[in-house]
Amino acid sequence: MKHSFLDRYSSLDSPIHRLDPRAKIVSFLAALLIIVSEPRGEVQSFLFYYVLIGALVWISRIPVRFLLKRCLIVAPIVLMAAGLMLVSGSPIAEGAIDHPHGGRALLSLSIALKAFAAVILLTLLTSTERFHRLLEGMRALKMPALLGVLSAFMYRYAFIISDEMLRTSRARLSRTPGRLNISRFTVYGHQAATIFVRSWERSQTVYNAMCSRGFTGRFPLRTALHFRPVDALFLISFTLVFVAVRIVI
Amino acid sequence: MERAENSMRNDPVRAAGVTITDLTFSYEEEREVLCGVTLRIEPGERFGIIGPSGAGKSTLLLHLNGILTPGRGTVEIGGLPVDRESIAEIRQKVGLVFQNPDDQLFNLTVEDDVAFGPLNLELSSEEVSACVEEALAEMNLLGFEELSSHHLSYGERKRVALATVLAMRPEVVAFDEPFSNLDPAMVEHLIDIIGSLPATVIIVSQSILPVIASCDRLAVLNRGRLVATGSTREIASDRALLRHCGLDFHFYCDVCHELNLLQGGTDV
Amino acid sequence: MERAENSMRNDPVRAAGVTITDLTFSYEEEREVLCGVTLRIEPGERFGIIGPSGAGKSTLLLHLNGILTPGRGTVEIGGLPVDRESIAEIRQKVGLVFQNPDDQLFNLTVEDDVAFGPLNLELSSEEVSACVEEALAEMNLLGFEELSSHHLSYGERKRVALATVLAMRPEVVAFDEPFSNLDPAMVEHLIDIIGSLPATVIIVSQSILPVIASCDRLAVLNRGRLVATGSTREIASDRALLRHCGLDFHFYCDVCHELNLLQGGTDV
Amino acid sequence: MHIADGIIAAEICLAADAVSIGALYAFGRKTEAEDIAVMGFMGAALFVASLIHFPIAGTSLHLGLFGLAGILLGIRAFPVVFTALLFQSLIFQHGGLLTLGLNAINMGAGAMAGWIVWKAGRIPENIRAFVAGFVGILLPASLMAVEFQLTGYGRGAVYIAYIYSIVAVVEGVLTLTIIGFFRRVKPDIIERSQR
Ligand SMILES: Nc1ncnc2c1ncn2[C@@H]1O[C@H](COP(=O)(O)OP(=O)(O)OP(=O)(O)O)[C@@H](O)[C@H]1O
Ligand SMILES: Nc1ncnc2c1ncn2[C@@H]1O[C@H](COP(=O)(O)OP(=O)(O)OP(=O)(O)O)[C@@H](O)[C@H]1O
Ligand SMILES: [Mg+2]
Ligand SMILES: [Mg+2]
Repeated sequence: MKHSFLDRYSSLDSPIHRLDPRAKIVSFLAALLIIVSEPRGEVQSFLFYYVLIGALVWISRIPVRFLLKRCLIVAPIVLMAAGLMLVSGSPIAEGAIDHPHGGRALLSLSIALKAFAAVILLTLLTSTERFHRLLEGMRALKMPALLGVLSAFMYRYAFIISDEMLRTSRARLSRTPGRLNISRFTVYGHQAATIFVRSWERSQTVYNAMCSRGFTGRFPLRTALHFRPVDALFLISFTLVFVAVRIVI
Repeated sequence: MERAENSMRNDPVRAAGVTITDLTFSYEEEREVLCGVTLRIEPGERFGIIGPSGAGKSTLLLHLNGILTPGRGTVEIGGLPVDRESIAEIRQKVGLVFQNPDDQLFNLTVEDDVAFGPLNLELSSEEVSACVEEALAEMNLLGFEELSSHHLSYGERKRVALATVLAMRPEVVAFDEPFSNLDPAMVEHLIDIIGSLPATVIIVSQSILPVIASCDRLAVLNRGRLVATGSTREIASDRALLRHCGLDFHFYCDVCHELNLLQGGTDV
Repeated sequence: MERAENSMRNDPVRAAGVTITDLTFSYEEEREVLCGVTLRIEPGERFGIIGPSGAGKSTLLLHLNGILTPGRGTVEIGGLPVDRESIAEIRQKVGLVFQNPDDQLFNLTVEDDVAFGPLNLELSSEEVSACVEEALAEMNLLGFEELSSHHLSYGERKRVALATVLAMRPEVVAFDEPFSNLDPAMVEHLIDIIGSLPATVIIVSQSILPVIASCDRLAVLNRGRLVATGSTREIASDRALLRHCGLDFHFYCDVCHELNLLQGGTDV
Repeated sequence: MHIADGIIAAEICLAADAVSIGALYAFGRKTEAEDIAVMGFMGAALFVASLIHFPIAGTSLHLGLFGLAGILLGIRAFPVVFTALLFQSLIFQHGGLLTLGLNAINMGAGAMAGWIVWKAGRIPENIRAFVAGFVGILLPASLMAVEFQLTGYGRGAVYIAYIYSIVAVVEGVLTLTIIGFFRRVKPDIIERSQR
């Protein structure tokens, strides 16, 4: 795993990138909530939502291809849900009973639209901000402290594990001419366990190394967050537009 | 450590040559890590590649058994080009000892790890045991069979890593920094082993003295380019070249001289 | 690489002594890895611990800042015993450079990694930048700031690991195999740096020549026991002792001699 | 396994969020500094495991390791699962942000079940490890099926659980191997977990 894989486009520069992470977190979360709480079977308003999100994408200069790839990740579960709805769904939970014919089709469509809109919003959030600044923003927004520290560790340890995976597979490949004999599949188990144990050990030594460099439980940040009027303006106007669409349409 | 008659050493020499032509590679788009490396290593030769840290030495080695794919250029082992089709045969021919032993060990015990390669070669179980025991003995590791590599010191793991590759009896053995983290006695022993392997040996290292002691020819890699190739004598005495590449080792000699004086100039 | 005036070097010497008393430790019940090690290192001294692979050198170092807890015996840093209560203070005083750089690096970019320690010391952001830049310059790493430490060559990672500890300006710096995987120019430079650190320096290594060049006193560790302590001259010229512990480095000297002859015996 | 935003009714999601944030505070309160490293590691392991997909029965399934998390961390597995999910939803769009609480409850339940199985004395360690891994993934899948039904997806959802029982076997074996490896290489980890 490349480190750039996680926040690959966070080093681009755009008005969105320059916003304070707190402004982005709150406004994107609000938009997410508004979109997801759209009644089932409602599809017209999504035209507007997608236009709004599209504008954001355009301003942020995040490549569309990249966003589409991210949508592919959730595609299986979304398609499964949409498919289930089409085949065996019953609109018991909410409205949409007034679509007797297109009912189920509209229901599936609205589920897919919601899910993909949510994915694009979240991807935008994470690819327009460096990950540790995002965490800092969440902490400033009173996210439980444990969550912040855990995330920071997790982020680092994830590299350690994937590093270990890359190395052991190189080693296995180098000494495996041809395909691994099926009767020796336990090798995979041992390899997995080795990766686990070794990255466990490495995570412990890394933690020790951190302690020996004065770590006390809080990750230091080099540049402090700075909430400007522009951020407030973005937060308010962005949220209002979404609320307006939700109410009016 | 001395073992007089040794089957690996008495094998007929099965060594393959290595030809690298115009090899170019970059991990990321901007930075070329290897630029147009062309090199010919004869069968049975002991060939050293020296270069400063970050020169691209490890990257070059990873091309020898197709773990990395060249951006441009080709690598041939014994006339066989390294590519998708030939990969199985290539990996049988080429044994790679990684720079970091932890990259190499992934089985439960030392014995499993050493046996992993030979088992993949579909040898009979006696042959496998023989290979394993021989490799362990070579590396002075008898008695470690049942230990887990997680419980060994770094230098011990390094020796296990060497054993895992020797046990496969490859035609080309490529060592990445074999001498680091070993004690002097082990370094000397390893130089002996390298001298007697019935294979082509490629050594990549920054520990210049042991490389000089073990190689017939040297190449100097600097920032991804081959800046010189020649006999060990030629390269080792070209002090200007070495200094230019940050490889000037004369300072080690100074330390030795000083000590020899201390001892009243003992015989050399 | 030469930097004339350098704030780290001009700091007043803040160095603490180290006292190890009857240190005994074992990872598993049966095998004692350290047996009754007693050692006193003076403030500001450059102290080398040499020993063959598996002697227990790394294990010893891990006791210096409380990563391992002694089975028996005590460790004191500047008079302060290493235990649960004092651990935070100890860790500020003692900087440990691990044998394997991968044990040490965990931030995404080289700069973040080096800045981590100074930031934890709650220095102002200018001071942090100054520390970081200085440490990177020392290790010849300028230009690497934005790279990911996972994408560097082993020697480069090693240098980053060294820089992370140097940036913290500890009172005791303990290096585990600092010279391995570095090119000769870097080794020479590191010896210079070690010579000018305003701290007590402990070096654990099997690369005997650089240790000799950088230490005032040496101790020899063999199978967990301290078999000798003395001035560098004394230990380095006791060939019988060194040979007994697998540390006889004269073979390096032979290589040098041979080369010097080749060059027509250049000046030393 | 990871439910995306917009699939389950918003009310259910919000209720689950409230519950799981409460649980986060309750279970996470007593963590000590040293535990954090282990928890962070386990979270990273969950996170990486969920990236290892393998195709079965037309969909692509992935590992969970929830049983293992339960074995090694006990009750503290919940904050870890929660954080790992937050991560996945933010970085890989695996699951969603509003469904975070729901997903955390599902998978946290798996971890708890694994822990309970592991604690059941007398039974040989290998069997306990296998079963812990097995229920660790099957329980979340079953809970997910129930939630789908509640939202009105009909009976089709039950098949989710069937499909996941295949993964559950793989998980069981993997958990068993890792625990066996630990027993051999780092027994202190296992001893710690049995306290
Ligand atoms: N985690 C561990 N569990 C059990 N035994 C260990 C562990 N780590 C090291 N050992 C054993 O302790 C002994 C000393 O190990 P240590 O790493 O201190 O050696 P070292 O002197 O640093 O050697 P090297 O120069 O090879 O790094 C070795 O025999 C090793 O097998
Ligand atoms: N995975 C990677 N991604 C990006 N760049 C890399 C990666 N691995 C190495 N590099 C870069 O490629 C260059 C060559 O690396 P390589 O590991 O081949 O050097 P080396 O000669 O083996 O050095 P050393 O002696 O320090 O091991 C270095 O500048 C390094 O920063
Ligand atoms: Mg290298
Ligand atoms: Mg060591």
